[in-house]
Order: sequence, then C-alpha cells, then structure tokens
Amino acid sequence: MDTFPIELTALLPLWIVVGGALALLLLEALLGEEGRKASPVLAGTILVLALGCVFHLLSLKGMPGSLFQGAVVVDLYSLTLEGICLLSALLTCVFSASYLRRERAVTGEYYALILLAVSGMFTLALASDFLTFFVGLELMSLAAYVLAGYLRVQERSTEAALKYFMLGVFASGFLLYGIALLYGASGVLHFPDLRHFLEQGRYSSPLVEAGAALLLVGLGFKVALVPFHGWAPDVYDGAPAPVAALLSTGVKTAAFGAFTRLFAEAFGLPGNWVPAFAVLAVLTMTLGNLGALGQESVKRMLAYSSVAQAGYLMVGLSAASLAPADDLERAVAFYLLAYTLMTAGAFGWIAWAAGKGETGTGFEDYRGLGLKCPWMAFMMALFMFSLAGMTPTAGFFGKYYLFKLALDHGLLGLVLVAVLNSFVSAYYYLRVVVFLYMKPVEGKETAGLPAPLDLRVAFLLCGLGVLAAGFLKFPF
Amino acid sequence: MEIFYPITPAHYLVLSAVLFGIGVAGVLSRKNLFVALMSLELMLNAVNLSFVTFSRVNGDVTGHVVVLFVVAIAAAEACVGLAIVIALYRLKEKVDLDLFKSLQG
Amino acid sequence: MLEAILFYILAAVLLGMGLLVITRTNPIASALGLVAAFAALAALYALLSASLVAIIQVLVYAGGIMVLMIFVIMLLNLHPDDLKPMKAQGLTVVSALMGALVVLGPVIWVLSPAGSQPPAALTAGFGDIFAVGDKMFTGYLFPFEMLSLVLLTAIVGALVLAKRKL
Amino acid sequence: MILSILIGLPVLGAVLAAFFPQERAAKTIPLLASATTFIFSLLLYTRFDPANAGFQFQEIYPLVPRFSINYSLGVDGLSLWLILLTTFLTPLVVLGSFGAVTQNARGYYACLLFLEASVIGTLAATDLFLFYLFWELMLIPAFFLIGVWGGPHRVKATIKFVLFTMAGSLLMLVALIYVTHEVRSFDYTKVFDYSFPQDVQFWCFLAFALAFLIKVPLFPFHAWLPDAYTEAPAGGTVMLSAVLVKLGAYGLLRFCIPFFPYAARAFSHWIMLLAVAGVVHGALMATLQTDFKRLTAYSSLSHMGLITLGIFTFSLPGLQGGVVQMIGHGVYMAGIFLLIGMLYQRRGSHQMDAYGGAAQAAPLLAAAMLWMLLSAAGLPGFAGFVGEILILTSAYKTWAFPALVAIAGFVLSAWYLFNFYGKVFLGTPKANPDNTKTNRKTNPKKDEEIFLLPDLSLSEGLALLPLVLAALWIGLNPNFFMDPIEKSLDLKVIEKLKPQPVMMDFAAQQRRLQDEMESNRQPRKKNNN
Amino acid sequence: MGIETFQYKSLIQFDWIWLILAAPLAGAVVNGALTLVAARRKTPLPQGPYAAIACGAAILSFIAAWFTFQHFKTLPDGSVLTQELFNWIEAGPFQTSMNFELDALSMSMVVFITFVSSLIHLYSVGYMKDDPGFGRYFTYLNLFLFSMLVLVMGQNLLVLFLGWEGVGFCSYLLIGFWFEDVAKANAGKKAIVVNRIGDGGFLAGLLLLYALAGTFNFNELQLGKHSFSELSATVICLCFFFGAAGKSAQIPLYVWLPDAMAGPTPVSALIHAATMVTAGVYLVARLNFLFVLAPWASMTVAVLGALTALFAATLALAQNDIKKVLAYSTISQLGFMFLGAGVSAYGAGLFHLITHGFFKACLFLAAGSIIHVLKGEQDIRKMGGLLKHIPLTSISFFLGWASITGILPFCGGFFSKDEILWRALATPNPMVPFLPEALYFTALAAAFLTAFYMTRLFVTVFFGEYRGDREIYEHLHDSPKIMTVPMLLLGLGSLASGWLSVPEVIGGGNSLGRFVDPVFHLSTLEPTNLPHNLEPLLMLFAFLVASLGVGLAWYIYGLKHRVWPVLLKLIPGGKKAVEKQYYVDEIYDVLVVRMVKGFAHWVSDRLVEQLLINRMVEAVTRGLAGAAQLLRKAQVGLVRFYLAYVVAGAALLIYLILH
Repeated sequence: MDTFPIELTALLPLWIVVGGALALLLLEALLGEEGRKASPVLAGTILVLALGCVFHLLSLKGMPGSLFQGAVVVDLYSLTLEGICLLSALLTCVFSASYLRRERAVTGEYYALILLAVSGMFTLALASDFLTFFVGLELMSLAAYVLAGYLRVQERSTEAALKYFMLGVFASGFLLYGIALLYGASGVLHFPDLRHFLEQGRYSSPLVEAGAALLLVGLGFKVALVPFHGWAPDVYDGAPAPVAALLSTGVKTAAFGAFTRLFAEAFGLPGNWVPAFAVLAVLTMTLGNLGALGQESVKRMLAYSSVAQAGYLMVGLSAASLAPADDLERAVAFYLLAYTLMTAGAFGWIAWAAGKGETGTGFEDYRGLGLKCPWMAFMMALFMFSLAGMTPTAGFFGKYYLFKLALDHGLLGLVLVAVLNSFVSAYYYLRVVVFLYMKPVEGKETAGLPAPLDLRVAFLLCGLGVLAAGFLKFPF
Repeated sequence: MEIFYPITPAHYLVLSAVLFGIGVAGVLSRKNLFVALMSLELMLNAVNLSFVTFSRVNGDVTGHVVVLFVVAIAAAEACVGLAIVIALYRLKEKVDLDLFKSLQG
Repeated sequence: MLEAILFYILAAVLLGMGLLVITRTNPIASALGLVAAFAALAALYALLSASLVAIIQVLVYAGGIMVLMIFVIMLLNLHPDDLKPMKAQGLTVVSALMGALVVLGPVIWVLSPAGSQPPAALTAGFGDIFAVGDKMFTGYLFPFEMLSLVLLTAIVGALVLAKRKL
Repeated sequence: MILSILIGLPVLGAVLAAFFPQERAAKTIPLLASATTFIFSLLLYTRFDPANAGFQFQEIYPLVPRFSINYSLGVDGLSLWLILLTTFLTPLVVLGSFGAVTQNARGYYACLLFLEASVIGTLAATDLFLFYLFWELMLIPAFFLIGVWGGPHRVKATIKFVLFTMAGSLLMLVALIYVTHEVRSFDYTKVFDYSFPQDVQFWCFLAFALAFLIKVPLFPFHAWLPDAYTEAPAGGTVMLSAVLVKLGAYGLLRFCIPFFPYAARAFSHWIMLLAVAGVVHGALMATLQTDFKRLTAYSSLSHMGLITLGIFTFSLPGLQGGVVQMIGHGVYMAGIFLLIGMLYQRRGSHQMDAYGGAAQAAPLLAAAMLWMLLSAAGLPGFAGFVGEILILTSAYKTWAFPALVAIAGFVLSAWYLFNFYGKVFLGTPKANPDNTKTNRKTNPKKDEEIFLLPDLSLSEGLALLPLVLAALWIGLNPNFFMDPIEKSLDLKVIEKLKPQPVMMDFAAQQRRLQDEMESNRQPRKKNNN
Repeated sequence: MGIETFQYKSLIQFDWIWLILAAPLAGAVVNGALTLVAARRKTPLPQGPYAAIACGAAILSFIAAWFTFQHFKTLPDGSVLTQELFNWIEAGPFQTSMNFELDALSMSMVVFITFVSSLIHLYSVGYMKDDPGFGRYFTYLNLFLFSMLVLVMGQNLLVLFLGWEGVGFCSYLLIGFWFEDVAKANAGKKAIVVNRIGDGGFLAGLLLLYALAGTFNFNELQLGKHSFSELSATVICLCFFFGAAGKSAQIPLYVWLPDAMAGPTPVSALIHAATMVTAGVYLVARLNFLFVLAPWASMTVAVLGALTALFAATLALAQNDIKKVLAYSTISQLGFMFLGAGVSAYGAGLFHLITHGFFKACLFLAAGSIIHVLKGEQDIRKMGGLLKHIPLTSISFFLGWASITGILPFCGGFFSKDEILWRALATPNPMVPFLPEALYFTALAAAFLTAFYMTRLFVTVFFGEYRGDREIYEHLHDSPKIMTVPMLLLGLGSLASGWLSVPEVIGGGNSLGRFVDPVFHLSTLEPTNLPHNLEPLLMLFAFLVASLGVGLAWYIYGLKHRVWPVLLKLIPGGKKAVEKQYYVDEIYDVLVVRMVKGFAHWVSDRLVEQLLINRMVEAVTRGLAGAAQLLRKAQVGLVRFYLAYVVAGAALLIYLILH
C-alpha cells in the first residue's frame, strides 16, 4: 500500500464507487439488454467492495486526516458516514432489484445514478471546505432529483422530481448565499481556517451570523427540517419506494454528517446557535410527528416520520456549540446508522408489500399480513419498534445518546419536548403493527407476495442490525 | 450623497442582494415552469456577484473559482430541470406548476 | 466617477431586466431579458476586475445555458392560450415580494457596513486565467474532479428523464 | 450464572416455540421451558443469604464499554420474591392457556416466555441502563399478547396500555439520564450511595415515580388498567395483574425511595392520599360493573392502592406488608384471572348476566374461584389478609386518615366479590346464550347441552392447584416470605429514609454547595449521623 | 394495677388444646376432599362416611374440650391454659402468633359450643338425609365449628378475627346452601356483606388498638390497659361494638339475620341462634377490661341492647314464618345479652348466652323437625294441632318455650334473664341518672312481648285445627330418632342450664358466675343502686309480667278471641308496618345501598372516570388529531407554498440568530 499515493488509498471507496458508476454506464451502452440484467449484481458487488474497503480503512490505526490541500478530510467520522451511506445504497440496490423488475423499468443508468449519488454523499462526508461541500451536495442532489423522477411515466414520480428539484435549487441558492457571506467575512473556504478565523474573536460579526443562518436554511432543506421540509413528505411519498429509502437515509446521512461536521468543527464555539437549533428541533419533531399522525398511507407516514426523526437529531445538534465535537459526531453517526437501518428497512418493506404500481401503501392494505407472512411482517414490526425508540433496538440507543448529549449540556426543556414527541410518535408506529397483527382480514385479499431470497437476506440483516447495533462496538 | 457615491463594495453587495430578492420573488410568484427556472438562475447569479465582490474585497481569487464552479453546476441543474420539464410536459401537455399537486396532505 | 456611472447604468439594466424576467407572460421574452441581465452582470464582473469570470459568464450562460433553455421552450411549442393563466396573481406577487424583503432586509442591513471598508489593493493579474487556474488546480483539485461527475450526472439524468422509452 | 440462565431459558424456549416446525410441540416446549426455569429459580431461594442485604448471585460483564454500561445482575431481598413469583406463575399460565389459546399458539407462548424473560431481567438488573432496557422491553410482548389474542376491543386497550406506560417511562428515561450523569455511573450501588441535592431529588423523584405509579397504577393514572385487563387474554391478564403491575411497586422500592429519600418523604402524604383514593375508587367502580373481568380489574386497582399505601408508610411492617401483599395479590389475581379465562373459554362472555348457577355444573371451578375470592376479600388465613393488616396498621400509625378510609375498600370488597360469585356461580343455571334462540335453528342441540359448562380439565386443575395452595400458605406462614427480605428492606429503604441533618443557616448551605462544586461532582458518601 | 392484673392470671402451658381445634378441621378437610372428588367424578358417595367423619369430629372435639375442662377445674382460680402453635405474622415490631388460650370465659364457651354442635351434627344427619349436598353440608358445618372454636380460643385479636371472619364465611356458605334458589343465595350475600360492614368497625378498632398498645395479645393488652385514655378507649370500644353488632345482629346491623333463615334449619339452630351470633357478646365480654374504661361505650352497648330486645320482640309479634319468629326472638335475646354486658354484668350475659343457646337451639331444632315432617312448610297459618301427631317434637318445643318465656321458674332463661334485669336496674349509672330504670322497663317490656309471641307461636302451631295440606296430614309421623334424641337432649339441657347459676340471694350456688368471675371481677360494677334483698321481689315481678304475656297470648290465640287484630287496627298501618318489618330493609336500601351505588355511579364513574380521566385522555387525543388534520391542510401540494415556508423559515432563522 505504501507505494500508492495516500490520496488513492484513503479515498479508495470513493474511487471504487466512481469507477463502478462509469462501468455501469459503459455496460448499459455496450451490452444493452444483458448489461441491464447484470447491472444490479454489479452495482451490489461494487458497493460491497467499497464497504469492505471502508471497514478495512476503519480498522487501520492511523488516519490520514486532511488531503488534497485540505479539501477533504479522512477520519473515523467520515469513514463511518461513508459506511452508513454505502449500507443505505446497498439496501436500496437490493430493494430496487425486484421492485424494478416488477415495474418493468430495469436500466443500468438507475444503478449508475445510485452510485453517482453515493459518490456525492462521499464527497459531502469528506468535505472540509465549502466548495467541496457544495459540489458534493449538488452531485448527490442532482442524482437524487433524477432518481426521484425515475418512473417518469407515473405522475407521482415526476411530480416528486419536480418538487424536489425546484425546492432543492431554491435552497441551494440560499446555501450558496450563506457561503458567500461567510467567505466575505473570513476570506476563507476551508473549515479549519474558518474556525481559526472565528477563534480570533470576530465571531459575532453579523456577516458571519447571517451567513450561518442562510447556510442553515440550505442545510435545513437538505435534511428536511421544518419549515424547510415542505418537499419531503411529497417526495418520499411520490418517489419509488426504494428510491425513497435512499433519499431518506443515504442522502440525509450525508447531509446530516456534513452538517454536524460543519457546526461541530467550524462553528463549534458557544454562540447564538442554540436557540435557533432548538426552535428548529422543536418545530421539526412536533410538526413531523403531527403530520405523520394524520396519515392513512404507511409510506407517507414514513415520509413524515423521517422528518420527525431529523428533529431528534437536531436535539443532539443543539448541543453542537456546547459539547465536544467527538461526542456529538459519535452520537449523530450512531443515530444515523440506526435511522438508516430502520427507515431504509421500512421503505424497502413498502417496496415489497405495496405491489405493482405501489397501489397498496395504506394501513388498511396491510391488515392481517402478520399472519400470512409472519417473518416479513415481524421485520416491519421490528423497524416500527425501533423507530418508536423502544428498547433494545438501535432506535432506542440512538435517541438515548442524542438526548443524553443534550441533557448533559443543560437542554432539559428541549429533551422534554423530544420525549413528549417520541411518545406521540409511538402511536402511529404501533398503528402499523396493529394493522399487521391485530386487525382481522376483511373482504379483499391483501398483498402477501413471495419475498425473493435477496430481499429476505437484506431484511434479516436489517433486523439483526436493528437489534444488535446498540451493543456493538462503535468505530470511534 | 454618501450613500450613492463613491461606489464601495457595499453597493455591489446590495445590488446582488436585490437581484437575489427578484429571483426569489420570481420563483415564488410565477407558475410558469420556465420562468421559475430562469428566476432560479437569477438567484444563483446574484450570489455569484457577491462572490466576485468579496473576492475583490479580500483580494483573493477563491471567489472566482467558486463562481466558475457555480456556473458549471447551474448548467447541470438547468439541464436536469429542463429534462424534468419535458417529462412533465409529456404527462400533461402543460408546464403550469400549479397543475402538479397530486401529492398533498 | 466613471465607475460610478457605469455601475449605476449596469445596475439599472440588471435590475430592470431581472424584473422583466419575472413579469413577462411569454417565456421567450423572459429568456431574452435574462440574457440581457447576464450581459450586464458580466460587465459588472469586469468592473470588479474579474476578467475570466466575466468572459465565462458570457460564454457559458448567455451562450450555452440560455440557448438550451430557448430551444426547449421552442421545442415544447406552447400555445399562447396556455400561457395566459400562468401569469401570477397580484396577491401572490405581493406576498412574494414581502417574503423576499423579509429575508433581504436583514441581509442588506448586514452587508452595508461589511462592504463599506475599502477593498484590498489590486495585485497584478488578479482575476485573470492564470491566477484562477492556479487556485483551481491546486487547492480545489478535488472538487473540480467531482464537478466532472456533476456534469456526468446531469447528462445521464437528462437522458433518463427525457428519453421517450423507459 | 443463575440469573442469566433464568433470563436465557425462557428466551430459548420462546425462540424454540416460535420456530419449531411441529404445531404440537407448541405446548410442550413452553411448558418445559417455563417449568425448568421455575425449578432453576428455586436455587435462588435455597442459596439466598438473608443476612446479606447486598446483591447476591452477581454477574457483571461490560455491555457498552464506552458509556460504562454493564450487563450486571443481582438479587436482593427486594427482588427475590418477585422473581420467584414470576417463575412460579409462568408455567401455570402456560398450563392454564392450553385450552384457551388455539390460534397462533406458538406466537402466544413465545410472547409469554419473552415477557417472563424481560420481567426477570427487569427485576435482576443492577445497572440502571440495563434495567431500563428490560423495563421497556416488557412492553413489546405485552403489546402483542393483548393486541393479538385479546378481546373485541383489544386494539384500543393495548395501545392505551403501551402509550400510558411509555409516557411514564420516557420521563423516567430523562431523569435516569440526568441522575447517571450526575453520578457518572450506571451502577445501582453507586447511585444508591449518592445523595442528591434536594431540588434534584424533587424533580427526579417525580419523573421516576410517575413511571412506576402509572405501572402500579396509582389513582388517577389508571385509565389504561380496566381496558387492558378486560381485553387481554386470560394468560395476558394474569401476567399483567400478577407480575407486571408489581414492577411498578418494585420500582418505587428499588429506585424512587432510596435514591430520593427527601423527596419521597415530602411527597409521601400526597401519594398516600392518592393510594387510598384508588382503594376506594377501585372498590366503588367494581360494585358498578356488570362485566366480571372488569370488576376484577377494578378490584385489582383497589388492592394495588393498598400496596402503594403500605410502601409509603416507610415503616418495616408496612413495607413487608406491601411485599407480602404483592406476592399474595400476584397469586390470587393469577388464580382469579385464570378462572375467568376458563369461564370465558366455556361460554364466551364476561357478562355476569350470561352465567348463573355455574357452581352446580362446575363445582371444582366454583370452589377454586371461591377460594381465590376469599383471598381477594382479605379473609384472615388467606393471602390477602396478612398484607392488608400489616399495611393498615402501619399506615394508621403513620397517618390515621387514609388507613381509616381504606377500610371502606375492605368492606366493599365483600360486596362486589360476593356479588360476582353469587351472580355467576349461584342461583338457577342459565342457558348458554350461544345455544339459544337464533342459534338453535342452525345448531340444534339437546336441552342438557344448553346449560353445559364443563368442569375443570386436568391441565386446568393442575394449573390452579399450586395457586390454591400458595394462597393458603402465604396467609398462614407469611414469615416464610418476610424473613429473608427484612434485612434488605431495612438497610436499603428504611435506613435511607432516616432524616439527615438539616442545615439551617444559609451560609452553611452555601458552603456545602461550594464543596460540591469543588469535589467535581464526585460521588459523596452518605452522611448518616 | 396492671402488674396486679397480670399476676392475677397465671398462664399454664397445656399441650392438648390443639386437639379441640384439629378434630373439626380434619373433618372439614377430609369431607371437603371427598366432596370435591365426588363432584369431579359426578357420582355421589354414600352418606354414611360423611356423617361418621363429621359427627365423629364434633364429638371428638367435645370430648377433648370436656377433658380439658376437667383439667381446668383442678387449677386455682384465674389460671389460663395456653398453647403456642406457631408464629403467624412477624414484621418488625408487629408480632402475632397463632396462640390459643382457655380461661374461664372461653372454657365455658368451648364446652358449650362443642356440646351443642355435636348434638346438632347428629340431628343434621337425619334432617339432611337424601340431600344431594350432604357431604358439602357437613364440610361446612365442621369448618364452622373449627372457626367458632378459633374465635373463642384465640389468644389475640388477630386469631380471634381469623375465627370471626371464618364463622361469617361459613354462615354465608350455609345460608346459601341451596344456592340454586336465587333468594337463598342472596340471603347469604346479604349476611356476609352486612357482617363485613360490622367488620369494618372491628378492623378500625384493631388499628386504633394496635396504634396505642402495639399488641393484639389479650394478656398484654390487659396489662397495658392504662395506656388508653377514656376517649381512646371509648372510640375503640364503640368500633368493636359496631363489629359485634354486625355479627350479633344488633341495631343497626340486625337486618341480615331474618334473611339468614334461608339456610337449613339445623344451621339456623347452630349458627344463627346458639353460637355464631353470640360472638359479639363474647367479644364485648372478652374486651371487658377496655369497656370498663369507657363508661359511655358500655352505656351505648346497654342502651342499644335493650332497644334491640324490645324492637325485635315487636317484630316477632306478627311474623307468620316459624323460623322468622324465632329469628327475631334471637335478635331480641341477643339484645338482652348485650344489655347485660353493657351494665358490666358479663357473667349474667354469658349465663344468658348459654341458656339461650340451649333453648333457642332446641326451639329451632323442633321447628326444623316440624318443617321436616311437613315437607318444607314454614308458614304457621298452615299448621296447627300438631301436638298429638308429633309428640316428641312437641315436648322439645314446649321445653324451649318454657325456658324462653321464663314461665317455668328455675328453668332455662328464667334466672339468666332475671339476673340481667336485676343488674340493669341495680347497677348505678352516674352519667344518666334515670337510665337504669329506663333499661329495666324496656327489657321488661321485651320480656313481656317475648312471652306473648312465643305463646302465640306455640299455640298456633300445636293447638287447634290443622290448616295445611291434607295429603301431608295423612302421613304425619314424628321425625326419626337421630333427630328427636338430640332435640330432646337440648330441651333437657335448656331446663338444666338454668341451674348452672342460681342466684345466691335465693340460696343458689351461682356456680357459673363464680367460675367466670376471675375473668371479669376487675371490670364488674357492683349493683349498689338497690338492696340485694329486693332481687327476689323483682324476680317475682318479672315472672308475673311473663305470665301476663303468656296468658294474654293464650287468651287471644288459644281461645280464638280476635282481639289482636282489633288492637292493631286501632293503630293505623301498625300491622302492616310490623308485617313489613318497619320497612327497615327498604330504608336501608335507600340509605345505604342506593347511596353507595349512587355515589359510585355519580362520583366515581361519572365524575372521575368519565369526566376527568376519560375526557382528558379524549381531549388530548382529539387535540392531537385536530392538529394533525390542520397540518395536513398546510401541506397543500403546491411548490409555491413550500417555497414560501422556506422563505419564512429563513426569516425566522435570521431573526433568531441576529436578534
């Protein structure tokens, strides 16, 4: 390994993914029909390879740190985020394989776009300056816009793409404006330089604060914080379910990861963030939960729930300027892992259970499924318990670490609101389980499709992950 | 008169802010998808003006680099945006934003 | 003095054209307004000694993006009747402007003092292709590489979304 | 290792029961697993050292090392009997459910065993985090038990149950995070030795107590109880009433009072008042019911109020009475609810009107029910009396008013219990509503079958017999249960509650606060003199 | 004084007391097991073994009691036999043992109880013959005997309470023995519920007592009785008296006893006449050392006792059910006993308890025999002229009648009642001066009425023409020997029991009084109101009053003079009121049952459960659902709105951060 430049080895997962994307495109172009059939397998292989690479890098003792003259930083945190994004993408690929076959929409470009999105996520996770950050964000977002509208013959899918795109670019404008203001104030784009600049005492310059506020708008949009969340329920609902899995987990993980790094490392000083974050957290949790409460479609409920879950993350992030960066990043990364496992699992389950054209996403459609397909239903129940934050699932541990972080730094009121919300959320999560197991089948036969082996394996891994994640040794 | 003369970077910045505002107003108020897209371009260009100004203030060309990147990204966005427009048009033969509200509630 | 005159003329053109963009019923008119606005912007860049950016602005934006946009508008060949109802209602406009002002007010308030200090002294070759290129290919090599992927994504995305058969 | 095995065995049984391919094994595996667990748990009693008030049978392994969360188990006098009660009741519930549960039996037994494991875990955990893990884990099997195998309104009931419990638990979680952060340890003993400032005690006590008092449930937090008890399947109701609600009382004894003695003393009068209000309210509500399962549910509320009353007397007889009452209530409520399940299985109704003269058709069933009702009514010599008299006498000494009001519960219990017994078991036999009128045409039966109400089957009898004997044993030899735990109660609860010297002047208080700051929040040893 | 008391009693370990208890318990267990086995197999077992076991157990218990009694008599005065069985409840300072003791009071009770119940066991063998619940019956009966013995032998109040509740429960079982009949089952329920109400008072007394004394042991309580102030003693005594009133059917809790006649007649004889209902008197006597500290409480006991005696006697006047007459008479006689206890004449109360036990058991058994031969007929209007057909029963009934009315001097109730009357008049009452006279005349009136209604009953049943079912009349013959012999024995017993304690003033030995004196002598107030030599005069007066009653009744009923109805018509509604038992049941229904149910319904259910709790839960859920729907409206689906939210959010953030 020593003979290779460090830029090559430390970023190997990224290169693998990029190479994979190109290979998939070539395959599609050169082989046509056969290439299409092989593309999910190839994409999966590439992702597994990259994941192995990430694990290997995580197991190495020394971390290379900053590379490309400070444009990226490879440390345990970014590698963990990469791992989570890969996990999300891998699950999406598995969910997509059977889903796309059912919808008769298999193409190589789809998987290439996933890989391109992943490389965007990587860039975001690794970014250590605003420009890299912005490029990564755009790379990820562009791929995401297209994926959301992938089933363009369906109005819902295209509408989702439209909404996602319009709001995404709009928010990018704000984000970019924020970067501009920060750049204007400090003259630098690198996070450590910004930190250095802020430490010199020009912290409360209104320019910095306004810049940070606008930055927050852009980031808030990406991670769907209320009131920047308008798109999220519609997009997650309208996009094909496997894509929704990717959008709500991988994309969010990368955005939240970078968000956390930005505020923990670049802005990690006591400042005016706490009230702003707290207000966002409260709004996001509460409105997200209330939105989910009124839904009759499980998929849309999950969409709102992912908004609410971002609110819990914000509870932890509210301590960003108070807690050590390490603690914060650890708590956030763990929560993202848990969140990815359960949310991706839930959306993937919808992809399986909703049937052709996603006609069956309502609560009523899953009546008595627990008796018909006990193990698949049990997996969904497990995801729901985890989302509701019940022990001993990963969801509980994730919330626990976040709340603990906030509480340890005196944010009692915020945690109480979070707890209250968590309580409300239990109602609609459990409602899914109620329909699965406790409502007798009435009238029409519900779905109860056979689950292919790859799906079963994916769900089993998800389920095991949800159960075990809290007890596993975390990389950092 | 000091507000208007001499020209300081603040003038450019305010100009940029106003342009950004026009872009925002356009996106918010227009139902025509094309106009909305163009308004988005206006917003990005307003930010570009700020970058260039700050570059000039700080005597550092990093801002210019950012602007070049933004131009490229804007191109990519326009490309995807137009593709979405086409897809929508194929569905409804219209490019009216208000027509697309099947996802709600 | 000359700079001031130029600035005010260009600013007037820029804002006027911007307003034109968001008020015209016909998207072609809007597009032409946008081209003009971009041109004014390029001139402003030049005023700020950003020569390379100014050139790229004209080449890429006015020459590339706008042509693409107009092509699409033409391609879809919208009937004039379709355009009528797409004009914004008065109330929406007012609320939009209010919204824009709510955000912009404080920003402008912040910007005015921040930008009022005199700019740094100009160094030789500030903003020319060498200076910018040097920066781009040293400190920002990685994002630049990634930028290529952005463009690739855009191409693939456009392909996926716009091709006729799935 | 004993405790881990006690937790592991039911889990193993649950997994086996769920996965075993043959339906027939669905009954034997859980029975074997729970019976083995019970036999194994007897080791706890035989090897328990009553002279040692600390934790015994301890096991400690790191669970989440970064946060120094340990998998640490241990048993002391506070938890000994409740663990044994759990292991004792589970095989009986399994046995008693043989006839009752026919649909998805494997899942049912798996849930039951899973519930047992989590209850034992809750009782044995000596790490606060681990305790919370198990505490919430209990909800999941209980949720399924009520929701899948319950009555017609089961969904509402189970959601209500889970949400109510969760509401309390979540607040407790916040307090738990706070407390463990303050002590910088999750270890029970460390937190136990720490003395919290008064205002912290105040709030943390409220948060902890709310969780436990909802579980108990204390009036007026009992809204979940009637529905959950009524709608759950017989086995589920048994586990709820006999085991789960006891964990609330256990939590009070284990955590609330020793951790926050100042606050416990400050709130004791209010809680006593609410407890006695629950005693009377439950009894009065029970007199109104026409559904006998609901009636029993309210009577359970009444009795649990008594237990809370006993705990908050803060005297040794009161606490011991509370513990004996917990065991006794566990035993006779298990009996009553099993029997109610058997009645339901025979006639498909919980309405008293649907029955009548059952004692004639099913004398053994009637005798067993009467036996359990006598315990519930607090007849001396039976399980219910010992706790009642101990609690009332100690409560009277602490504060006369609630004890005297609680007598109303004693008086009314005869009214509603014998009313229930009279309407269901005495009088003229009533026809099975299923077989009359409309059903007669489609389902012609002989006249004698209309009144059919078969007596206890062998498995049902076997399930009830230990309960019958236990109800008497507790009533006649309560010392068997009280002696081993006396020391633990004394040292872990009573000693903690003794008032510590109060600093009267402000300056001294300020100095104390400063000392606290300087000692960098290190755990302080309790000051006993 | 306290130490003196303690020294006065000497506790002597006696290891055979358990046998008295164990025999009936074992009988109950064995019979119970047999019954359950038979019920399970659905094939009834033969009745012989049941009867043998049960009667054997009762007789064995009597023999054990008798030998213990013989042993007891050899001991010096004030001795107490004790046996410690095991520690019952030990929790810190709360120490209670399952200990039993026999002093003179409980000794006499035990001998009496075991004797009477042995006879009634035997009688029952005949009476319950062919009943399908034969085994069950004897199980209950043995269990009752066991509980009753525990009650009187317990060394502390908790053990007493064990027996107290046990007899109440057995009474419930036996009243509702024929439970297929809803009315009978409900009578049982009424009994146990009313008893429970009294037990509430008992329990309150226990709590107060324990809080003050820290013990339930009678000996220790007596030792430490000076820790009670007069007020606390009064409250405690009133609480216990409330409990006693429940068990012994005194005002205001007597209402269950008439209904309790639903049980088999031997049960009425044993439980609801001879033994269980006297438990209240026993309790007051047992706690004499407390009552002496509380003169007001004692006075209450006396007044309520006297009132009950009169009140129940008036009710007995117009009853037509033979058992109901006897039931009211029991209530009335219990009132006499309480009157005795209330004026601290505990010995006299106990004496009357025993004589009453004999003659009332005898009367009930005779009534049972009549019912038996008449195939279940209980209405005296359908009887008459039975004297010559069932001579043995008639003789028994006559003996009982003679005892209760006191018409036959030197027999049964004559002495015991007169002793109570005398003490009521002669014991001074410093608080209410005219009270002794009032009590005396009330009791005398009750005695008069007793003589009257008993004679009415006697005459109506045994003389005149038979008015019932002819078919039964054809086959009339006396009950079998197994029934008549115990009946006659009891009749003779009621004659003989009068001689147990003939007053000294007329040259008697007052042996029972002397026997129990060590228990009570510190609590007894000397009858100093009147000179002792007035007693025979009063006795004579009482006899005359009783004779007047008998004569009047004979005149009215025996000679067919319809004076009585005319008399009643003079008081408008009077007869109806008496027949309806003064509407007490109805009043209680309104005052107690309806009020409790109303309270439960309006306060507990409507106000607390529905309005406060459910409404609140509902309000929260509704509020959340409403908010959720509102939020759905905000998610309009239009991009422009979402953009506007973004702008609003941006404004919010900027203001928050820049503020």
